[in-house]
Amino acid sequence: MSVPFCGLELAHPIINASGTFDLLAARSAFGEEALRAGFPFAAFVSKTITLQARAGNPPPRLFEAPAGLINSIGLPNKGLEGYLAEDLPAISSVLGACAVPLITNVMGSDAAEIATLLERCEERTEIAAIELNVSCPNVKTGLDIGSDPAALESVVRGVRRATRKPLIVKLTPNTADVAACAHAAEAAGADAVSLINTLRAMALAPPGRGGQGRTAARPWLGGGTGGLSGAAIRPVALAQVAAVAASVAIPIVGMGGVQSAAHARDLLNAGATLVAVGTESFRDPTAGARIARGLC
Amino acid sequence: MSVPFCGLELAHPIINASGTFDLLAARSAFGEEALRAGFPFAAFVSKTITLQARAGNPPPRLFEAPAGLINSIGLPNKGLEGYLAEDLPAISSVLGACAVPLITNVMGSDAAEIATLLERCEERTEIAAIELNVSCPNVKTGLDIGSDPAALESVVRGVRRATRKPLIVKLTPNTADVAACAHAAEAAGADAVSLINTLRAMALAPPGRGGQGRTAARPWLGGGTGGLSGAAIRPVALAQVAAVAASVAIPIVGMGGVQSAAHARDLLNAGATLVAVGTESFRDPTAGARIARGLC
Amino acid sequence: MALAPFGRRLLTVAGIDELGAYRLLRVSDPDGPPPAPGQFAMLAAAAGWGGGQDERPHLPRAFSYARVVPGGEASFLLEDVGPGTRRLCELRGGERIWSLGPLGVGFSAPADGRRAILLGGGVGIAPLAIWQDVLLAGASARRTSGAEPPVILLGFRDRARAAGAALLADARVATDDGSVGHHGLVTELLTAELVRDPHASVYACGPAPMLEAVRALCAERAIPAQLALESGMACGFGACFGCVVPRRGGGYLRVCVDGPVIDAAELQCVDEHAGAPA
Amino acid sequence: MALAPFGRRLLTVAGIDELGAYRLLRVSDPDGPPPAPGQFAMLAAAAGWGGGQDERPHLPRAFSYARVVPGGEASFLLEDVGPGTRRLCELRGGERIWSLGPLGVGFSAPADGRRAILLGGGVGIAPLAIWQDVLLAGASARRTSGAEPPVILLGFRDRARAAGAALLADARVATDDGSVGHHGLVTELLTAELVRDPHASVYACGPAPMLEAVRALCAERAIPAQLALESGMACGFGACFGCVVPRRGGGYLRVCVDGPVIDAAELQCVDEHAGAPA
Ligand SMILES: Cc1cc2nc3c(=O)[nH]c(=O)nc-3n(C[C@H](O)[C@H](O)[C@H](O)COP(=O)(O)OP(=O)(O)OC[C@H]3O[C@@H](n4cnc5c(N)ncnc54)[C@H](O)[C@@H]3O)c2cc1C
Ligand SMILES: Cc1cc2nc3c(=O)[nH]c(=O)nc-3n(C[C@H](O)[C@H](O)[C@H](O)COP(=O)(O)OP(=O)(O)OC[C@H]3O[C@@H](n4cnc5c(N)ncnc54)[C@H](O)[C@@H]3O)c2cc1C
Ligand SMILES: Cc1cc2nc3c(=O)[nH]c(=O)nc-3n(C[C@H](O)[C@H](O)[C@H](O)COP(=O)(O)O)c2cc1C
Ligand SMILES: Cc1cc2nc3c(=O)[nH]c(=O)nc-3n(C[C@H](O)[C@H](O)[C@H](O)COP(=O)(O)O)c2cc1C
Ligand code: FES
Ligand code: FES
Repeated sequence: MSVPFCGLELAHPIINASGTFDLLAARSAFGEEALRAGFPFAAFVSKTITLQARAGNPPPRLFEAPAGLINSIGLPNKGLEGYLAEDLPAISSVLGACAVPLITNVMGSDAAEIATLLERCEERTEIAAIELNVSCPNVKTGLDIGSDPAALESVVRGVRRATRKPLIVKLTPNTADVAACAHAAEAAGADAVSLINTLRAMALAPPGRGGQGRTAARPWLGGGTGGLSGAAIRPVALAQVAAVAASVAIPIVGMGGVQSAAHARDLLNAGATLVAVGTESFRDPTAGARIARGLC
Repeated sequence: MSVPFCGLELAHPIINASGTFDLLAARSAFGEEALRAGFPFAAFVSKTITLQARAGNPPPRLFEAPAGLINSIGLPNKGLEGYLAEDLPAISSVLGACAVPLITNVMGSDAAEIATLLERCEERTEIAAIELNVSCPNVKTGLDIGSDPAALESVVRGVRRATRKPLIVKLTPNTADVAACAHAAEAAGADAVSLINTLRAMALAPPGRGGQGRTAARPWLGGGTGGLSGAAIRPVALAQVAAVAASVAIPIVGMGGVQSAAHARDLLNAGATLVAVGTESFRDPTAGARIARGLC
Repeated sequence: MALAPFGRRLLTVAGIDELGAYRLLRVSDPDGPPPAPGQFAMLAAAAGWGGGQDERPHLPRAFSYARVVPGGEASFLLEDVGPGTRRLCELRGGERIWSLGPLGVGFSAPADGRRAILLGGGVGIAPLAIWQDVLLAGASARRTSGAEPPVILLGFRDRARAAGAALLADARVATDDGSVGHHGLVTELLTAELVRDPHASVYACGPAPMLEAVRALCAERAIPAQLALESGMACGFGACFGCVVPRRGGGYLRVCVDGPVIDAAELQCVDEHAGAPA
Repeated sequence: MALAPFGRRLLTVAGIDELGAYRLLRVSDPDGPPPAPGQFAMLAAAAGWGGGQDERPHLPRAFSYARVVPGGEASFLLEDVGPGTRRLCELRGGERIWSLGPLGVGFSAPADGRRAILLGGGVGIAPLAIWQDVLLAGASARRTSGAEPPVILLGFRDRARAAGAALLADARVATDDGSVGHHGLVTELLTAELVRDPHASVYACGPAPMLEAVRALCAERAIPAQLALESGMACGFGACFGCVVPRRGGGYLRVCVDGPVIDAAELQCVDEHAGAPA
């Protein structure tokens, strides 16, 4: 059941969600041979790459939520040049050996920064497609740049010409009208949209861990707030994917809380072409393969 | 620990979430004496009342989600006049006996309709405060009328004079910037805000129940989409309450997935004055009392 | 009808017995008000309620009282059809269970000297057991030797399920696969009974298609019928408005407070979701 | 270090033993690669993982291999500190458990003929047991009668926890309440040892304040120290970037792939969240 997606031919419809599978760390933990032999995803999506290197947020970065996870990782990465020079060759040597295409996920705080990211990726044949994460907070408003359809359309239009590779816009779910955002991305030339990213969330320090004494409790996460993922958000993901499917003609990568083939099938039935698995890979590193098998 | 709220003095900070406790049905199920003796809430919030009577959505109306519940009830109610004539006297006779104030929740599709609702409530001394549900879908856009700060401000400003009772605006969480919405409500004269309402969500029919055969699966809920509540949304509620607390000075009624005193305390620490319990009352009808006790 | 105490109660499992494909969960409940036949309880295991298939169950589940032993054991007949019933079927004597009940409106006695026909399908036989107990006790108390004992007609999918018939006395059984009793639908037995003597009141609980067939059969013959409906429930006490079925003439009935036993005349037809697991 | 098979494996619980306040969970794992001391596994009960306090646990939990019996039993020392450990402590022989491992980087042998001092606090003694086994086996294999056996210093809060010391041989114990052994901090025993003979390598695992004290003590005296850190983990194999601790000189280390055993010199100080349950 080979799946066409933006000119790529994928072996099955299951890919990973950005930032939830570190191919190089997995290679150290499990060995390259085993990783290649059982590679769980039909395409591999990198974690978000930014122009400058980032260390990420101070710990704690995780809080386990009811049937889910709040993370405040803060997009640690080596920066564009570090990624292209160090990680890309290593990653694509593994992927090449199992014929899995690479999708590089990038984020920038304005159109100029994003254009630079896309241009530099455009030069690299190892990269099959680009996913643009528009959940970057606008420095002025604090809102995600992708949360306003008009602003999103202008950013995507401004950068679209920087690459001829397929451009997937990863929408933010923290918006009043995700269908309008998807429509804006399509109008601006996106080849696909992906959703949902994590829901804005928060946790306070649990009692006894610098938490609730006589004074006001402090946030648990080093980054203050975080994003909710996992099973808990699955019903929201399904609603957003269905709403987007009703408003755009370009393919959709659906994700959010997928744990089983039945959940993936729900997203496919709701209109997705591919389904990405994120948090479930933490519980089961070969979940992607299990889910793909279950779809047959 | 009596709690002042908009001129009312409440016995404790725990109230019910609108639409999650039917006082008259509870009286039939448990008897009036037991209900009065152990009334779980420091104020009682009615389910949403609309100008015209509504039958609500066709079944199924419920789907159990990971650590939560999706509902698509569709706001069944007798309509304003039916409520005022039939339910209000019965409800306030129970509440009067245990000295619990009544907050009536209303919803209208435009300012004129809302103004009528508020004016008619204004006349009734049994009603201590009014909660205005602005999650009503705009007929043109399909979005909640409360999801856009400017639109919300103009609606609330337009109806504010219709009542001198405390006016609580119940915000929609399905928005890019709930803090801006809260600020708009405050600017327009709201005495308090309450949040969060349910997150827009969806479920497809499970396999074997008119579900996934060869054809595309159909939505499970008779209403198509629904709203997610319960533990699953607690981390989102906490983030939204904290964001609102940072942007308004009026009191906040926090809710969303509260199951225990620790969860209520988190919302209070995040800036809420009162905490409402919804879905947890379905699991434990006296959860409100348990939580209030646990706060002492 | 018995009122439920306001608040769920933490009870202890007395034991769990196999009854073919079903389990009979016995819960020690010495202080609970005696339920009326047709009433139900919302049950949840005190520990491990969650984390099953699809991270469920989360809400309590509704079960008809199947039998009550005076002085305090309530039994529930369970069929494992999903994460909630699976968890309850795992419970063992000594474990703890939350119970809210008795809830809802149960059966009411036949009028006009009509004889009672109790018709059950699958796990839907549960409320008929306690109803049979009460009808027989009433008859013997009144010493009305004239009053016929209730007729018990039970339908099952197969032999493993037909073992559930042991819950009632003097049952006539039909199975879909012919492995026990009449090979065919239990409603065929009902038709024969009604033809024999239409001066009857029918009490039915089972899958939606069975209930709909009963409704139609009785409506045709102007025979009173009370249907014990089921429905997905969140609360069981009228709070969520989630458990509705369409009412004849418009609007909806809440199965938990307007039922679960509903006069067939109140329904245009039985909703596809309003029956017991098939 | 041993590589983990790619994929979690469904194993069977061989048994669970009480060890004072702790439980020793024995898992039958005949086919698992033998872990190196200091490596860990991500564990989750196969059934009922969820629905506990706050609707947790949801993610697997990290546990150090405490001991391995060749031919296939791996033991883990558990302290019930929350919903995940509580569920694991409930497991009984024959039940199923998911395991992903062995993961991470373990201890490395002392250099320069230094003697090993193994310092454990609370449930943090677990990885020291397998490390002691390997050090003793190595010494006897090399027949280096000159090499001193590792010094074992263990600190506990109270008597119930001090029972855990039975996991290691020849341990000297300190307790906070003086109920067993030295009345005071285990780091006081360490100081005395280092004063007696500073030609040592220190291996420590325990609560963050203990690890920080060890780090500072050893840094002062230029004694090499390897700290087995802990941290909230979602994945255990480097995927989530959630388990970090600040690295000396900037940036962060992932405890699961850069550790859990980390050279004390890599840390400016031990993060308050990077220790074992106190
Ligand atoms: C008044 C009353 C009395 C009852 N008496 C009995 C009795 O005596 N014995 C007995 O065994 N049963 C009885 N039931 C039925 C019982 O309550 C259900 O079988 C039980 O709730 C199923 O829960 P589950 O988690 O095992 O299965 P579920 O997974 O909840 O499956 C049950 C059905 O619900 C639907 N469903 C599937 N997934 C979901 C979801 N996520 N959310 C909502 N619906 C879903 C499907 O239609 C499925 O067939 C009674 C029900 C009512 C209302
Ligand atoms: C490499 C490694 C090895 C380990 N080895 C062992 C071992 O051998 N034996 C052993 O007993 N333990 C060991 N641990 C610790 C063990 O993993 C934790 O005790 C366990 O994860 C706790 O889970 P819990 O659900 O029981 O408790 P939790 O409730 O998760 O509580 C544990 C701590 O996490 C914090 N916390 C509370 N709530 C949350 C939340 N919702 N989300 C995130 N954090 C929260 C608090 O600080 C709390 O004190 C090890 C940890 C690591 C990383
Ligand atoms: C730990 C973690 C890190 C993530 N990092 C990124 C990231 O770098 N870029 C991105 O676009 N999304 C990131 N996400 C969001 C996921 O790609 C995905 O959109 C979201 O988690 C929903 O899917 P899930 O419920 O299957 O995890 C991250 C999610 C998690 C849990
Ligand atoms: C079954 C159900 C019915 C509801 N009906 C209403 C309603 O009529 N009006 C309203 O403002 N909110 C309604 N809500 C939303 C709740 O008041 C509350 O905002 C939400 O459920 C979050 O709280 P919880 O997680 O504690 O349930 C309803 C929620 C549920 C679950
Ligand atoms: S189950 Fe909630 S109203 Fe009937
Ligand atoms: S636990 Fe996920 S990266 Fe370490």
